[in-house]
Amino acid sequence: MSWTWFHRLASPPTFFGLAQRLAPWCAGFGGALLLLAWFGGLVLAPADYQQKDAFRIIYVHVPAAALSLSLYMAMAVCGVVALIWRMKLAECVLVAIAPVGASFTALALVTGMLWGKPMWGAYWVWDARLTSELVLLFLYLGVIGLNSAFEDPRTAARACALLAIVGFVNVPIVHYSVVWWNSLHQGSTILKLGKPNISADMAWPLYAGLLGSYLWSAHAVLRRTQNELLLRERNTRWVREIAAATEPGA
Amino acid sequence: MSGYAVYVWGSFAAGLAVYLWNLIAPRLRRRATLEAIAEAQGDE
Amino acid sequence: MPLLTAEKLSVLRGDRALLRDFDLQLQPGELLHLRGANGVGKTSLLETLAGLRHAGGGQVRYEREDARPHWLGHRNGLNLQLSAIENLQFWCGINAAPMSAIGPALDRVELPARARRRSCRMLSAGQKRRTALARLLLQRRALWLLDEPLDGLDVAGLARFADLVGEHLQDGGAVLMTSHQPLPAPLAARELAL
Amino acid sequence: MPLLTAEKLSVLRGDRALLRDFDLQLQPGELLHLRGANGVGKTSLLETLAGLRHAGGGQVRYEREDARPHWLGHRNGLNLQLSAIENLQFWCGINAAPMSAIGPALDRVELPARARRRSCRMLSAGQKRRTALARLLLQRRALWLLDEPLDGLDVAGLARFADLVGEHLQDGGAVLMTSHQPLPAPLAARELAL
Amino acid sequence: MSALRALFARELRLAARAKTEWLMPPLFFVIVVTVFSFGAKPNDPQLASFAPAILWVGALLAALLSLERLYRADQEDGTLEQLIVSETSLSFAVFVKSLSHWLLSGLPLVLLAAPLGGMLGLPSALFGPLVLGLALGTPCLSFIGGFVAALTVGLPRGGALLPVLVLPLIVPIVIFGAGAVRAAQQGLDVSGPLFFLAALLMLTLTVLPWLSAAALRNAFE
Amino acid sequence: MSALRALFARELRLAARAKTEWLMPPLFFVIVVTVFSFGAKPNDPQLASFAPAILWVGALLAALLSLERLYRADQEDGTLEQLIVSETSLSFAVFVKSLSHWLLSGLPLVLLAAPLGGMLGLPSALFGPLVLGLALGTPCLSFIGGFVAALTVGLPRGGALLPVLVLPLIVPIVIFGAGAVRAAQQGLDVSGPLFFLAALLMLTLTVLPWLSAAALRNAFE
Ligand code: HEM
Ligand SMILES: Nc1ncnc2c1ncn2[C@@H]1O[C@H](COP(=O)(O)OP(=O)(O)OP(=O)(O)O)[C@@H](O)[C@H]1O
Ligand SMILES: Nc1ncnc2c1ncn2[C@@H]1O[C@H](COP(=O)(O)OP(=O)(O)OP(=O)(O)O)[C@@H](O)[C@H]1O
Ligand SMILES: [Mg+2]
Ligand SMILES: [Mg+2]
Repeated sequence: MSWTWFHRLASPPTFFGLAQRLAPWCAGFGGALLLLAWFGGLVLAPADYQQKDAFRIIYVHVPAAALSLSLYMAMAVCGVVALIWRMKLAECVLVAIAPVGASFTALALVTGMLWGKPMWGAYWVWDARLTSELVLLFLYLGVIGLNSAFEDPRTAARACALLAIVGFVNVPIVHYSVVWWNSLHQGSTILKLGKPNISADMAWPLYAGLLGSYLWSAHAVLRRTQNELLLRERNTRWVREIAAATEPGA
Repeated sequence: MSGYAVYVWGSFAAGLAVYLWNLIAPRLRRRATLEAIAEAQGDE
Repeated sequence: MPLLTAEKLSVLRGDRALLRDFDLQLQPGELLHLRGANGVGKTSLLETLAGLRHAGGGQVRYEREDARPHWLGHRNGLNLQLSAIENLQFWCGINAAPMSAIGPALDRVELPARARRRSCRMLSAGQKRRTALARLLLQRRALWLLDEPLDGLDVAGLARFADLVGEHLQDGGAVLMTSHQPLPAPLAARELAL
Repeated sequence: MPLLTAEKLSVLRGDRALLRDFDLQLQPGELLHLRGANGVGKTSLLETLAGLRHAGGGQVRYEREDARPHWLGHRNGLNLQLSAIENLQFWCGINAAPMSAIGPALDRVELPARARRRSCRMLSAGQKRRTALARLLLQRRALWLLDEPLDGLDVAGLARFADLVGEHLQDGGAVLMTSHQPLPAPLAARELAL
Repeated sequence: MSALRALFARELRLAARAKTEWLMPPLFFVIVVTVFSFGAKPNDPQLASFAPAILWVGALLAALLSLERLYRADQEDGTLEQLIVSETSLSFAVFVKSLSHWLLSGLPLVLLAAPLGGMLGLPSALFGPLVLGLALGTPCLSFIGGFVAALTVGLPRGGALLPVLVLPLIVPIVIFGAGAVRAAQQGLDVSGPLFFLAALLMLTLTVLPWLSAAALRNAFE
Repeated sequence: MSALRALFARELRLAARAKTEWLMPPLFFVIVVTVFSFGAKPNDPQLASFAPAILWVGALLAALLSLERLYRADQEDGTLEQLIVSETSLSFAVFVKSLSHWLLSGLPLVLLAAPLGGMLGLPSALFGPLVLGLALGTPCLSFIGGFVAALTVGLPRGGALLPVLVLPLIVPIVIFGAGAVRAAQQGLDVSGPLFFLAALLMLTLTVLPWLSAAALRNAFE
């Protein structure tokens, strides 16, 4: 099998161009799906017989929570690639994912807290799922902090790669916390493959929201990766050309 | 919203903020980066 | 067969390339004196050759796969709480060198007996540098990479340094060193200006 | 009137007296080059003269009560996270020197513009030393005490150093410095061997 | 005046250089609270009664962790010797450095104490004595810790010695600080412990900078 | 073999040189426990139920205090670069250094845990899971902490970042360690959490030295 396509893809200008073309589609489709999902979730879906309208928080909470885990996993994979092949692109993607992942983790926490108050009677309890998700946020913040603490961006990115890999142990803990401990938080049912036990008119906005959120965050990651590439390659011709082209009057 | 309005709208507002931030923050950074690069070129 | 070969080497610092497509060969018995203005990249080059820094491109080869150079940088590699002897004992252990080499090595660099057993914190700058030089003598390694080894050495120290290097070259070793001052008397070096 | 007078000075390190009853006078316009073997006590003497170390006996007097010397030791006194300019701004603030002196001082030691605004961690050894020398120019102090100021300077750096010191001497200042290498060309020094 | 500005500017600049550094002390406290809460039974209502102790130990630790670095870099890079021969008095420099240490690592805790106490279930009536105690006590931690950091700066492993020397000096502060909250919990008068902390703070601010400067001079030799 | 001896001898020698260094972690541990017992009502039975959390958090924080210094001196004096070009693999050196860190700062805590647990009113039946948990968990703390110390060694202000990076990685250990004691308190089976700790220890011992070595190499650049 030939790896040339891979190397070409990983070359900064090629990837930059690809991202430039891909990103608007991600944002467009993602945005459309999200609008649909929120409309479906807020208006079309019937109120839950137990939780009444409070259940509608699910349409923000679950996509955010799923992304918080998926993005961390992606970050760790990038870390492995960055370390083994010393690939600049993987370093940039890793650094780009961290703030996006942190924002969705924070969102999962905030919406979870807002959901917890009416359901469990408290914004916060020291429960396994909640605590491990908080730890996930700290891990993201740790990666961001570590990255900003180094002066040389490549050294910084490789340090972040190592941290992301070690921190990965927390991801299964978040996911299985509801199984391993008797948690207040409900177990995985919706995201399980097979037959979800949720009625269809409640389910479709959720799935649309999930897909839309993944696309939306892909857009953010692509854009942030582009920024990283611009910064690191600022002395190359292709970046200078882009910079010159966007300069007003130039 | 069966008495849960604060929580539901609060959640969706937080969601909107995060989604918008993820759209706008990279864009602002992009502009700042390109400006800095163009400026550095001007210096030389 | 050269002890050290660098081919098409690039040395990067930050986003700047200090050297590009740099070629170098070091033969047994050769002394190469690397010169150049402050900040031109001598230290960075030496660190890359020693394997401390990833090359931005190209490659560095030693005589054999498993050959390792002796490296002496700006920093002496001495723990300041341990005495000169204890420091050298540590390096003997790490590099599987015989402990019996320590005394003679310190004799060669003329570190006074009084200074050998007190913690390195209490040594003068030149005495520390001499101790660091003694490490080169614990164990034979064909290639020496020395960054400003003359720093802090007094007149007698320079003469001892010349002895050490002279002998090493006669034994078929090679030395690549930087220095802003001319090398001490009998040493004849090939000069390379960056 | 001498800028510096040492009378019957004793310099102790640990339980050993390095110097006893040492007398010294430094007149305006005088350059004194302190020499001596490694470990003989040059650094300790200079630190005592600068007021960093208590004399074991005798006394040190400056021209006036409140006169302070410029001191440059082995350590550069540069915070590695701050840029050369930021470091010098700090010292200007501390010593009530005018900020406007910074640019010209860095020009005098020929620190490249690129190197002035990045953190000192990213400077080469010689560039750091040059920045430390620039501090001497921020503010006039008649007496300069310099411990191995030539360390790490390249050929051009030595020439600049000679300029600075030459001018300072012509302005009626005095310099006491150590160095294991001969002083750069036009400087004529009184030598003192310990 | 210019010396004051220069010293402050430098400390703040160094803190700002690591762009996220200001985030670290608050994050640190949140994490300590998290770890502790998770070591305990999930959702234990008794957690509240331990809140003052947790917060005070967190403050103590945060101070300890950053104190070792207070003078070490300055000593190693030669800044300290330059300060000694400078026009500015060393004790003034010490005062400003300790103060900025407090601003960067003590003050955030004072500000965070109430929300964190809330997270631990501390009744809001107790926020007063908690925050007041920390506001009086954390500067003491910075100045006492700074003094011991100065004492040990010349020692290669001074860092290890430091807590051993600081803790006996600091334990009374922590005990009185946590004691004030406990007194309030039990409906007792809190002014006693708080006055003690205030008196200690006065003493600390006036005496310790001089002693620290002497220690630094001594460490140089 | 000789490398092992050399590395160990050096660490022990350095620790012995600062004569009080070995005193520090236990002392800190004792003080944390003291503050907590002061924080609670005297003879409060709740204290016992919090004992596992207090002891575990104390152990964690005590380990944290000494971690920053693990590689810093080696990096500053050039020992690290010499190790990189030496005949001994860096990951082996890292392994031995982390192990000696545990011996000097973790082991004393394991030995102290039972008496301190007694002070907190922990029933002696629970000493078994407490001590066993600490014996399995504290080496993890040393190795994980060593990894983060390696990550931040190149940073001038790494010290501020270090606790924030270490604590989240360590949370699972505290959860399971304190969980084992709690399980025993409730008469449940303790082998689950302890096996998990043992597995984590194995993973830590085998993987982290390599990652730490990579971090150290990376920090050099
Ligand atoms: C701060 C509080 C909360 C946090 C940190 C949190 C965190 C999470 C996380 C990380 C997931 C994704 C798990 C995975 O993909 O494996 C999740 C899923 C979910 N959460 Fe929460 N949550 C919180 C509160 C709540 C509350 C109060 C409710 C409802 C009463 C809730 C309902 C759900 C549901 C229904 C799912 C989807 C589960 C599935 O996969 O079927 N969460 N939460
Ligand atoms: N803390 C100390 N305690 C005891 N003796 C010390 C201490 N520090 C240094 N010495 C000794 O004092 C002597 C003088 O040291 P000093 O640094 O002044 O020498 P120097 O003349 O500057 O040498 P060099 O040319 O190597 O710089 C040395 O022999 C040294 O071993
Ligand atoms: N971390 C870094 N990031 C970016 N640039 C750096 C970094 N470190 C050093 N540099 C730059 O790399 C260049 C080469 O530095 P190096 O130390 O190799 O020079 P040198 O030739 O050894 O100089 P000297 O004669 O002063 O010792 C310098 O211009 C320096 O400013
Ligand atoms: Mg150099
Ligand atoms: Mg000297």
